[in-house]
Amino acid sequence: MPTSLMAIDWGVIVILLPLSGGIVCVLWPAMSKPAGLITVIGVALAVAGLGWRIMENGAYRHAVGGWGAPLGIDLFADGLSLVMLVMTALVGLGISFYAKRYFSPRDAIRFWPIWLFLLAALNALFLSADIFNLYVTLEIIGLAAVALTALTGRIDALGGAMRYLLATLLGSLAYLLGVALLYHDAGSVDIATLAQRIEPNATVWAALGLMSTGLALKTALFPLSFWLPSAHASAPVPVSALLSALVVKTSFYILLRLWLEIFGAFAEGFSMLLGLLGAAAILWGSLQALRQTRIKLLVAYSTVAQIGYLFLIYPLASANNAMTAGIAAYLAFSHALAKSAMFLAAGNLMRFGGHDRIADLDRAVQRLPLTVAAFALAGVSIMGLPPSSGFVGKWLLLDAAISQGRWDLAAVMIIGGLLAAGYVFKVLGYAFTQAEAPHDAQAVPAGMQWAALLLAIGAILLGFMAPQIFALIHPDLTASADGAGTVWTA
Amino acid sequence: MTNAFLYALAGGGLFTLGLHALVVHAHLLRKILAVNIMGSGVFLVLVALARRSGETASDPVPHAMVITGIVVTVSATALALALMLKLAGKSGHTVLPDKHSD
Amino acid sequence: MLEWIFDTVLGLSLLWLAWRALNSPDLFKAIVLFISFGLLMALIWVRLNAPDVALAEAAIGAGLTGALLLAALARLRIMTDRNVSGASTHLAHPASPAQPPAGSRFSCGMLILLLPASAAGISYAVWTLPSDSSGLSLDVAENLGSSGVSNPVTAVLLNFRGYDTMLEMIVLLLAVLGIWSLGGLSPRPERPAAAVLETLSRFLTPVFILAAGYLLWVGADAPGGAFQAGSVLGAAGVLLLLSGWHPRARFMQWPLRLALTAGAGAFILLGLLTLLFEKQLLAYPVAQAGRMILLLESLATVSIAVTLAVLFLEVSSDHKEKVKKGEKE
Amino acid sequence: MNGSAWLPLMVVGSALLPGLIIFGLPEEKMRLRTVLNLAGASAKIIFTGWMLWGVYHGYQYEIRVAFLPGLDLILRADSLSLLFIALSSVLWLLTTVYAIGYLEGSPHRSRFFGFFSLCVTSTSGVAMSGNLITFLLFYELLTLVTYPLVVHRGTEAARRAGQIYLAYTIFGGALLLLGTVWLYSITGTLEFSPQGILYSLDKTYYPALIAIFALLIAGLGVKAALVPLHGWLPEAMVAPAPVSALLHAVAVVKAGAFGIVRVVYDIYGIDFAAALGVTTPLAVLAAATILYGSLRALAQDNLKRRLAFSTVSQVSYIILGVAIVGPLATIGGVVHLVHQGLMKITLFFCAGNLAETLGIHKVREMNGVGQRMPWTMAAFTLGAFGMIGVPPVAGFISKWYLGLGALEAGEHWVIPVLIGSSLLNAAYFLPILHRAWFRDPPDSWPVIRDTTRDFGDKETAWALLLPPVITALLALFAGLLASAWFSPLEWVQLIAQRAFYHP
Repeated sequence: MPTSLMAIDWGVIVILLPLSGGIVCVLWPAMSKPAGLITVIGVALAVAGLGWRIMENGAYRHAVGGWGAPLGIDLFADGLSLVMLVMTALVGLGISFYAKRYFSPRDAIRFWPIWLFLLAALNALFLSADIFNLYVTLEIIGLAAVALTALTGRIDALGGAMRYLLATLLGSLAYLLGVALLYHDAGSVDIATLAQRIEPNATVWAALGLMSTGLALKTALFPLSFWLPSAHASAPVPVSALLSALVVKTSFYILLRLWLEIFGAFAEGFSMLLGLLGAAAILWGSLQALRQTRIKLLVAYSTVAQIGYLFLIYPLASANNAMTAGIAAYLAFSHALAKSAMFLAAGNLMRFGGHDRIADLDRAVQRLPLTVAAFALAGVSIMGLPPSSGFVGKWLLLDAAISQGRWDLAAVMIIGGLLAAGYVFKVLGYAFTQAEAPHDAQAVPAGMQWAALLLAIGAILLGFMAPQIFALIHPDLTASADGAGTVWTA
Repeated sequence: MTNAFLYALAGGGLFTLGLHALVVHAHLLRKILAVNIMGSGVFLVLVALARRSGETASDPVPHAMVITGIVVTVSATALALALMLKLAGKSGHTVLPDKHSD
Repeated sequence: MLEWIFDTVLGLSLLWLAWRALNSPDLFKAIVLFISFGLLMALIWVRLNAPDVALAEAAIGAGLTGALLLAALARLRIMTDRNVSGASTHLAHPASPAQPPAGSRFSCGMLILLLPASAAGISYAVWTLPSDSSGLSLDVAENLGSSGVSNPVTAVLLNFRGYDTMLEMIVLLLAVLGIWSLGGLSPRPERPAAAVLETLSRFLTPVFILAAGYLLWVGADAPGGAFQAGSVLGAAGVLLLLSGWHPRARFMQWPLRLALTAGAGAFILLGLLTLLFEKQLLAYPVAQAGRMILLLESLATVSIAVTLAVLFLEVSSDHKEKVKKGEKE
Repeated sequence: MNGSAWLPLMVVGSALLPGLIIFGLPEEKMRLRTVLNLAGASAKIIFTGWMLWGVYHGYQYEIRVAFLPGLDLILRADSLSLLFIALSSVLWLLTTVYAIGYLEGSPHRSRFFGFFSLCVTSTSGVAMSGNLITFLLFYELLTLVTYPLVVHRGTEAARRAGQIYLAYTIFGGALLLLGTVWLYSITGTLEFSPQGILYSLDKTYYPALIAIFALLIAGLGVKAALVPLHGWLPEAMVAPAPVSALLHAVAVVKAGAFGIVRVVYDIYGIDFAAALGVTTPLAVLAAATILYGSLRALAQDNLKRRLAFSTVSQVSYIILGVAIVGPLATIGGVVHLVHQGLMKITLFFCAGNLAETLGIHKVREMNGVGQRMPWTMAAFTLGAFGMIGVPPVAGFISKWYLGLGALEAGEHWVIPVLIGSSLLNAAYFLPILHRAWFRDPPDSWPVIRDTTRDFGDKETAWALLLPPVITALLALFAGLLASAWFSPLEWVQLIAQRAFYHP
């Protein structure tokens, strides 16, 4: 039996399955919810299949159409892609089960097809080895994310979605211009081919600048994060979670991939700039989060800050690419789990109280223990306190910073952690207080509470999985790719 | 050096003009126009550079990419216009609202 | 030398048109200028030996986008007329043309500083490219024989990079889903279509359908293909809609959904089949490649046409309620 | 020799498991909750006894799992960790009994006991950490799980006290983290080992090592309430009495003090630390804290606040003993870990009894309370005598060894500090005792806060009375029988012999 399962091309299934699910939802809206849930579960299983295959056979490569790069498009997955796919599958699963109870029937038939297409594009993006194909997946993700943001049709959501759409289009175009320049410089859009052919010259530098700027805009790296808070805070709760946990990670992943395989070798000064902006993001985002009086905005600004940590990778990147990729993937995974849990928990608190004012959260802790526990556990990870994945991620970054004598970055990380503690406990503190007059509270379905809690527990448990994650992103994995494999210099 | 370069430069110019307009104009319809023009600029760079060697048979790959890009752009434009109309209908404004009104 | 002058003039007028379109104080004028900009682009595509792109640009870039923009502007004007007394009377008229939104003034300032730099950088990057690259044209030419079609652009779109096109069908579908998920726009008062337009559309529709069929068929060997055919067919739909034709409510339900998803669905099905039989996503057996591509293109054409028409319908009209009913089923 | 690796895990699990189950229990399942609590506490005592026997006979208990590239999580029971574990197991059992009596009828008990158990879990983890990162992990966990206990009452005052508590401890945690990572980047290991891990390092690292020492001590000093990082402790007094008792006697402040012992002996190594010149500043800081805490305690009228400042002062005896180089001072300091725990928990139990039974919160309300609550006040008196250092109560033993150690090490300036502090202790405890025993009781006791409990003629509930009496007796016997083979002092001498001062 294992061999017959092994024969299935899970990498392709991971893309085709959610696409088919989306089509089914469009054709048969009444079946959206069951079809959506079955698809999401199926995708998680398929990712498991792909992971198993990668662990058995090494990196996965699939030449679409049988042409092979550079003429055709290759799908490619190594440990880094796999971690991202697993992240998407797990977080997607949690959010889907939350969404199952969250949306009204009217909104559900709107949500599910778009979410399934978004899921397909996320998977396609993490599996793509072609920078133009990446552009197409980015556009699907962008349009789907904007459509989902505007789902409620409220003014703030429409404004947030509009701002988001313009930002994401601008980002895509800058990226595409970079792709155009790279294609004409090296005659290919395949990452592995580009990695072999690219020599630093003016065109490559321009492409690097354009692509990085575009992707940084889509990832909401400070100061290009102006669009994020309004979009992430105004979207429906499961969508906010998707945006913060997964969507911003996609453009970050592309940048990381390009960096590891193409640009990293020569763009040191540029990496300092990215790190500087990351540090600024941590401080600015955390301070803004601390200032907020509404819970979703607080969580959204926290995302701005947490994205900053991701960009500290660049100045701290060592010669050991696998280590860099490992830390980046780990941080992204950790944040995805914690932030989705946090948004979902915030959503529960909002539904419970009927409002989103932090200072009026009283007694939530007694009435919604699971939700408050979810928020607290996610908060522990966001603050970077042990035992959690956030702590491990911060440890790895701090270790790198101190080993390289980057005391400025170390200080920023420490201060960022303190500020994060400030805004997390700002919420939790009020959750423990007793209401003067008990207000009417809405019941929150247990499914929504458990979805948040399980994701938060995931963020904690991931803290004990660092060796496994790092083993996945080991150079050996990529070395066995058939010749055309990518370059990890261990 | 061929005249295809001229068009590539014009493409860069369009990108910059569009970017300028996107930032400077508040009216959403203008912002949407700006994005379209930026897109045209990118497409022009992509196709014009394929002709820079001056041969008659040009590289079809960028052509295909641009067709893809045009379709993507019209989809995004339609969504953006619908959003703008909806926003205008609800808020009475065709500019982006302040980031968040507390 | 003459060519140089011609190209320089063309390029400069392109930039000038773009500038005017972006900065014209009147929005209607701006859109008209944008449409002429699109037509000039189409001309330049021809100049650059990219007839496929030219067709797509003319039909979609200038034509359909222009129609969408005009329709949106018309709706904005109607909204304005309705709230003449309200505070918000300037929906369709430009406020002061250069007024950055207060929130992002900082990033505005930064970008404006960076603009000249980025323009110079891009130009320099373009300028210093070696002029000897042939890109992938040799690879394409080499494999064209086994692609099933002889038009290289179609070969790239439907075969070599067919996967991109599959995802692109999803982009189109998403635009429709996204607009539907916004729910209804506020309704527009019914206006009878101009008689001239009606006659025109009755006469033109069959012509458009014929043209689309031709473009689809010829796409295998000559400029044309699914996107061009689809957009021409979509344009026919737009004309019909403009002339006051209403799709029947029954059509607005599952037949419409079927038409919208036909292209993407065909790609996915074919993808699954090829994965099953050829072990490779979208790897067509050489003997059947031509037929498969034609099948894909035909279904894609239907989807593209219907999608474009629906996009126009959604942006322009008051048929929202019907669509919503269909959705509620 | 490696004994069962599972014992350390079982010690941690014996608190963790009941805690997690209790979270899920509905409020009214009082009996099941009580059974779980007591079963966990008893199991922990049994496991601890087993390990005590094993370690005494030379076994080692260790379990490790991979955690980070190049770093393991290690739980290891050595003689020092067992000292702390034994203290915490005994006091956990007693505090549980006390808390069951104290919280009878009040809301949110499942939550309270859940976090209470987690608090003990992390204390056990702190005690058995085999390297600095494991220590850091449990140390921060302790911060997090004590927060809900501090804000348990849910009042605005509790919320604010909770924020202050967090501000201090999380800041301390950040310093500790920074110091730990820095240390790791230099050494590549964080494992506790008897001579420390730094003696082979090159001299060029010494300035960095001094800075790291400062960071680590500052980070740990927050929880150990070293001046000027002690500000959270008096504020945290809003918590219910069992929490104050546990926080002050066992969990939080002891974790800080214990961490300092580990850093000085097992990371730096006492000789290396002395050579580096960091022990004398630490000793001076400890001495200053001792005097400052006592001085502030003098001025407090609120009984719990007075005890809190007394804690500030007393915990620094441990640090003083650690910072004076020499086996005798070490013995005095480390044994005070236990002695102070026994005495201070007695005092807090008694303060809780006064508040719960008679509504007494202030020193000036204590007139004649000895007649109304003789057993409570007898226990209180024993505890207070111990604090002052009156023989034969345990506190005397600590101070005696500290004094001898200071003389042995030639640090003569310590003697006046010890004497001065004892006088101050007497100055803030004896007036209380005088009021309680020799003044006439008032006509009526203060109104009882929010409870409607009426004990009638009884002194108070059994569950409230028994724990302080037992701890008071333990404190007495720890001093009286200091030379018996089972006394804390004997065990500490074993530690000093085995771990710190090898022949």
